[in-house]
Amino acid sequence: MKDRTIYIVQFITLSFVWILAVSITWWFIHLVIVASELKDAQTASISISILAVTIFWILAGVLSYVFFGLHRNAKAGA
Amino acid sequence: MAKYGMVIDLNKCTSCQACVTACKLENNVQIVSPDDASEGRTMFWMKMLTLKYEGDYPNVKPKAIPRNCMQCDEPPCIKVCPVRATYKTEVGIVAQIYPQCIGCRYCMANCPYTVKVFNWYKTEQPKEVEKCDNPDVSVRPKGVVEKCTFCVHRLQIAEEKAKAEHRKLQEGDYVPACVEVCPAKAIYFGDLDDTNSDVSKASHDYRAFGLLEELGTIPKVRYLNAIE
Amino acid sequence: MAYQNLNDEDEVLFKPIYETGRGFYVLVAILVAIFLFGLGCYIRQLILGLGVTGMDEPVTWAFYIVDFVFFIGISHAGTLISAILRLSKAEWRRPITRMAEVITGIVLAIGGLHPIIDLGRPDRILHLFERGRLQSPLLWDVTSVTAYFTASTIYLYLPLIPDIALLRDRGGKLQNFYKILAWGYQGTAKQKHTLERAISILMVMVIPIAISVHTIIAWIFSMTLQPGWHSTIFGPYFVVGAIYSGIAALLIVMIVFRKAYHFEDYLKEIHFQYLGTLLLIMSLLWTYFTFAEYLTAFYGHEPEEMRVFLYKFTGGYAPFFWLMVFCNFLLPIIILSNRKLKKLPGILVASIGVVIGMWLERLIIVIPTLANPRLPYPTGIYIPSVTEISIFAAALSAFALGFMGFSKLFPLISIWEIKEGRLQSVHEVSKRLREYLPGHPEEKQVEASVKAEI
Amino acid sequence: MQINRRDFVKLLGGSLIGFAAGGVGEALLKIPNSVKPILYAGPRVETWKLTTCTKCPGGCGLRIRMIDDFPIQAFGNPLSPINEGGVCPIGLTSIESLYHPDRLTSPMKKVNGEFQKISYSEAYGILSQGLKQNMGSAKDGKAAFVAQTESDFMANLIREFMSGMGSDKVEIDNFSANSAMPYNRITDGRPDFINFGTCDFILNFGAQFTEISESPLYFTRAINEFKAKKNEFITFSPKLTPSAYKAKRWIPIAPEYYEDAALGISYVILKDETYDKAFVQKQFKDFDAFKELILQDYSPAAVESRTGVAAEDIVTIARKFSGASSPVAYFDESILYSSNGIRNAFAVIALNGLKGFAGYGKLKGQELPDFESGKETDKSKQAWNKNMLLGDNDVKLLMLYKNNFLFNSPNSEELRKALAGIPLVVSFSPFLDETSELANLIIPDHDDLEKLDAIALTVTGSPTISTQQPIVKPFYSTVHTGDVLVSLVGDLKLSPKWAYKNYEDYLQTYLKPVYNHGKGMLMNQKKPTELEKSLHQAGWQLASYSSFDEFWEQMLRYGGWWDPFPKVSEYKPTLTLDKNNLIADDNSGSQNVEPKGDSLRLNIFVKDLDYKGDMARNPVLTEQFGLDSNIYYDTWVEINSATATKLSISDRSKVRIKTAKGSFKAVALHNPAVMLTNIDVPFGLGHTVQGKTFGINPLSYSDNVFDEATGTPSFSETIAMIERAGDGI
Repeated sequence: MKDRTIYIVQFITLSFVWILAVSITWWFIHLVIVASELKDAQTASISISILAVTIFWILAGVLSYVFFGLHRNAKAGA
Repeated sequence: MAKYGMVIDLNKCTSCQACVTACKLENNVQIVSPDDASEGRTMFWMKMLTLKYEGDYPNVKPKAIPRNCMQCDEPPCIKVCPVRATYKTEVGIVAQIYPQCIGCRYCMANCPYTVKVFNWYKTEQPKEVEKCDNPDVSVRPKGVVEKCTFCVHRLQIAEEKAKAEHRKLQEGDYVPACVEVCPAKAIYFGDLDDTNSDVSKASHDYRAFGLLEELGTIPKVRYLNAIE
Repeated sequence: MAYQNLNDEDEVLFKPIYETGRGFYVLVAILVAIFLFGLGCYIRQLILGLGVTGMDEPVTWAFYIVDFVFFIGISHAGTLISAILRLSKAEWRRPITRMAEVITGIVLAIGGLHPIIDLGRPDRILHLFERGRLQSPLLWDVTSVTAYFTASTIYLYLPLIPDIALLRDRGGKLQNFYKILAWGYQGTAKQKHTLERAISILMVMVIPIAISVHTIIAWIFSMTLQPGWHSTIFGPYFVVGAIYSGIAALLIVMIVFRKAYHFEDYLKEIHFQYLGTLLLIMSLLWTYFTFAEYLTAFYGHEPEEMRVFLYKFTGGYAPFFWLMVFCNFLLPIIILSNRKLKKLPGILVASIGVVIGMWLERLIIVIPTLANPRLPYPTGIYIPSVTEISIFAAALSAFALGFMGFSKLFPLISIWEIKEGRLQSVHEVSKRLREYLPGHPEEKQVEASVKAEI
Repeated sequence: MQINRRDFVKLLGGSLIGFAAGGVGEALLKIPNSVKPILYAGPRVETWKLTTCTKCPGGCGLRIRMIDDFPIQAFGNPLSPINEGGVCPIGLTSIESLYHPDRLTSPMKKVNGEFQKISYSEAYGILSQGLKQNMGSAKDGKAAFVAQTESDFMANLIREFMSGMGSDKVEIDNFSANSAMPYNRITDGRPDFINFGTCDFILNFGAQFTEISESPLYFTRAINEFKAKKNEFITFSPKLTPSAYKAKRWIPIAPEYYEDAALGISYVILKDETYDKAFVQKQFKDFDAFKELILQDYSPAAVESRTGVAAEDIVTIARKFSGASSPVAYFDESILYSSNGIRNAFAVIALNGLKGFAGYGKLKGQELPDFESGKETDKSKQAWNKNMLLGDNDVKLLMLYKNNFLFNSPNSEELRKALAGIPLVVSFSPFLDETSELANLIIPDHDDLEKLDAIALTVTGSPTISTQQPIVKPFYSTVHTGDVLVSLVGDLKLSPKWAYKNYEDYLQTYLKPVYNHGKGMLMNQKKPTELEKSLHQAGWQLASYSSFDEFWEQMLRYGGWWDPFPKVSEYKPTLTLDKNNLIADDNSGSQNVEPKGDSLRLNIFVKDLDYKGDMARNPVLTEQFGLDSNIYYDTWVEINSATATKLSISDRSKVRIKTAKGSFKAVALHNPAVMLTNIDVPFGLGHTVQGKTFGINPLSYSDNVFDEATGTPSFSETIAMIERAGDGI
């Protein structure tokens, strides 16, 4: 496989993490709206969402950091 | 808005179980197969329950109560439902949404009264019972939790009837099947907030108690102790 | 492609990836058969309904939930232990961390499926996304298990990158696969630094996530009003139990693969001694928690609590309860505190005992409470059906298959960490040790003592 | 036409969309087969019809909910004076038998051991042929009739029919008739009702007021009203039934000892001289002999040693009884369920006699149909009962009507043999049961919802006639047994003055006097107000009808007639009781058996859900049967916790029960309220036909002990051993 193809595949895999993070964020926003519709415990819903969303964003961030870090710092020409 | 509640007078109750039968037929509650029944999967929304035997032989008396859903004002089952398949209506009835239920049975595990029942299999009623199914109540699919709903379909019918007759809902327009058939007239039913209603008066009787009240569930089904 | 001996120093670690014996295939066939049987049972359950299980009223949660708690518990083996060991710079961790992390990944995936197996209407699972309610502990659980699974997979993957790069550089099978996964890692100092930084961030993150996962599972039970569940120490109690069973599972896996893949040179007696000591400590901690839990229930003597208590101590579940006490308390303490018995076979026996005991503990937590509702309903004894047992067996074989599959793709012992240890750590540790010590001991003297330690 | 690529894609897309829409649409609109018949059944018009439940003597009014003219639910009729809107489990499920898949759909004849469907005319021909051959004179009756019906009208028809056949071999299992039997023997008839309103103390000998009685629904209310006045009632019974634990006190006692207990109480009253002396002198035949007998044999100490009831309790109860202003000692059919049943009843009647029958009422001045004529004939001589089929070679034709005595009797094996020897056995049962299975000819009756009948009831103090109207047209080729009998009497000229066309005609002639005297009202309005009461007393008519046809039509439509203001007079009967009534004949021998050692008394108890033994046909009730014990579709045995501990039998373990007839397995249940010497086994399970075989019929393991006078089986005089069943569940 060409290096270019490999990079694209790698990039797509990485983007899954971001899709996960974004969709989880979106889902949690939805759940908080649902919770307000259903008159559920608001504080609990919001704090859980904030915690969970942060975790997923950090995880995605770390992974991207590694990905770009590794690619940027590769030996030239290799 | 009304807040429907029930008071069962144990002094009048004769444990005849008519409420049990009436509930079963009114709500098309499944009659499980003998094999399932022996595994402890019978479904009763209303059940006679012997709480304890008081006294020593021969002066011994069972304390038996008809037990349906307590329709708690602070229902533990609703708190834990992950999908809002159970909720409290504005008239205080703890209702079930069968098409929403995912069958996780968390509500069953958290009900201190163990009133909820689960459809372990697809509903298959004996032919003679199936023919008598009440068309007002849907038959639950397999894999969902169900329980007493204070015959909420009767409330809907009564409300529509009252609306068609351009009047307000009156006391006695809406009673669950168990109340209607009780031979001893031992079950009072009505609006707890209406201070003039029989049920509201009965619920403040000195004999009144709620089952496991100490848990803070505020059951809207209350009992009147038998007089000794 | 056939295995080429490149005469690497750690050649034995590469060998399982390229060479597969007949025994392996036989075992895989057996495990696949078991798994398929379980799958068949599940499909039958899907079609007919949950009636095919042994669950009844009031025991509406049984084997599946027990297994769920058990598997998620095992998953603490890994990531948590490896993170703690890495964080505390325990040098003996190097050959262990990988296996621990793999256990976590596989077991979490299996355990996370169990609540879905337990659902009456798995076809409506999307309702959780559409109309989920964050105030239900089940949603907390969905969240935390997902987060833990994501985090631990990443935490497994990042330290794997250098090894993947090694595999890629060796050439041979699955070139493109390794190329993609290696993320262009070439072992430059900067790359190494990036990786190490990311790992240390994750290390710190994973610990609270892992603890939260089992705490939340405990909360599923303790948020209810039921006697025997409604307890404040359930969170930490479950976490301790989880780590306990995790270490035991890790020990079993280590002993098995040491034998199967000839890792004797890497997994030395000392590793088992250390982990065994950790197991002993967790055993005592677990016993302490159990004692505290039951003593308060007993001393309070609430009738409902006592019904559950007596059901466990003298009633229907007494055999399981006392077997659990034996497996989780007596057996590990006898074996692990005895210098003569604390050898590999002894540790294996103790670990197997602990895993069985911890499974029983989950059983004893879930079922007696449900079997003794507050109101005096007559109840029988819960007996699992073939479906539940075979799905449990299928889950176990899926775990074994997953682990074996992993061992055929990636090295089970972190090669780069071993190499790193060999190249740098001796020096680093001796330097670190010097700093601990009062005065300024001679470098060589310390180095000798460090070598003796490792 | 040329199709270019673009068009092709369009076309493809279009058809794909169409296909998808079709598929999805079909999936969305796909209606499960189970729902289809409900959805497309009809316009779904809801109607209500009133009728009467004839499953028990209670005669409760029913309100039937119909959708598109098919009954689907039954509720109580709020305007019925008997149940006032309440209804029991049996009434609630009473419509299910209509749709029962096991119903017999047409007359059948047995050919070579197999039933073959035949036409009604053929069946009628066979039956009338058989009857012609077996007409006889009064003594050597060749025909016999065993029936079970709660309708007095039907019972009377059967009696008239059989007297036309020249046979007095008739047994009609009828709760009220059975209860009246002892009174008919020693007094001039039975009181029509007990005025609970004036009673202030009730001694209940084994009656299950609220479950199995002449009108459970009425008694439920009456007992509650009685208790609301802080009045006491005390129940003697072998089991803690609801009627026992609703009482102030429960005195556990075996049914054979009701006699001893009642006479022990009489002893105290006689000693205290607190009895009604004037009444006793006037109405008691041979009072001195009676007194002598009691004082000789029934001192409280002696009674205690026999029955286990504490002498202290007997004295206290006796003093309460004599101290009350209008006490009553009550019994019903269930007192006969023992070897000395009739003597039990005599003893209780005598106890009442000592207090001058206070608290009883008798209806007078009512022009009510004469239901008693049949019962009167039993007065002087021994009534015939089915046990007399044994060894009776005269009977050549046996007719059965809903009486499943092969299930309800302990001597079913012997009876089965006797039946096999009868050339023609005709059954009118609508279902195949243990007994009708042996018939040669079956002419199935309608279901209750398809037929016309009526129940007359006086037990509430207001004479009531509840009518059962045909709610639906007959589903199958079944025939009303009343119609068959009426036309048989006409065709065979069994009665000289017979002019009835059908059963309706027969009923109408009984009800004409009710119409003629103009009193009472139909069940179409609420209880009369005070104004209406005074108007009525001034001679106004409450009723809304003007001709008999109108009366009849409205009566059927509203479910019955009742008289809210009956004339009531106090009941002071003449007791022809002498001491011989209270002593067992030497030749019959006192059957009293006492368990010794580890043996226990097998007490068979009857639950309200299944007091006729036909519950197994009803899936709802069968399931509910196990609700109390949590043992479904299986027999259990209740044992006192203390006894069980002694025998080391643990709760809910399998046990084996051994009697003289064999042994069976059951699940043992600890129950602190079971008599220490008893094990209680429920009656109702263990059918061998009807496709629902589960559990054990305990009667087939109990000794052949009957009340010598009435042939009622004893339910509690079998000695049994209980032991752990070793070989698992």
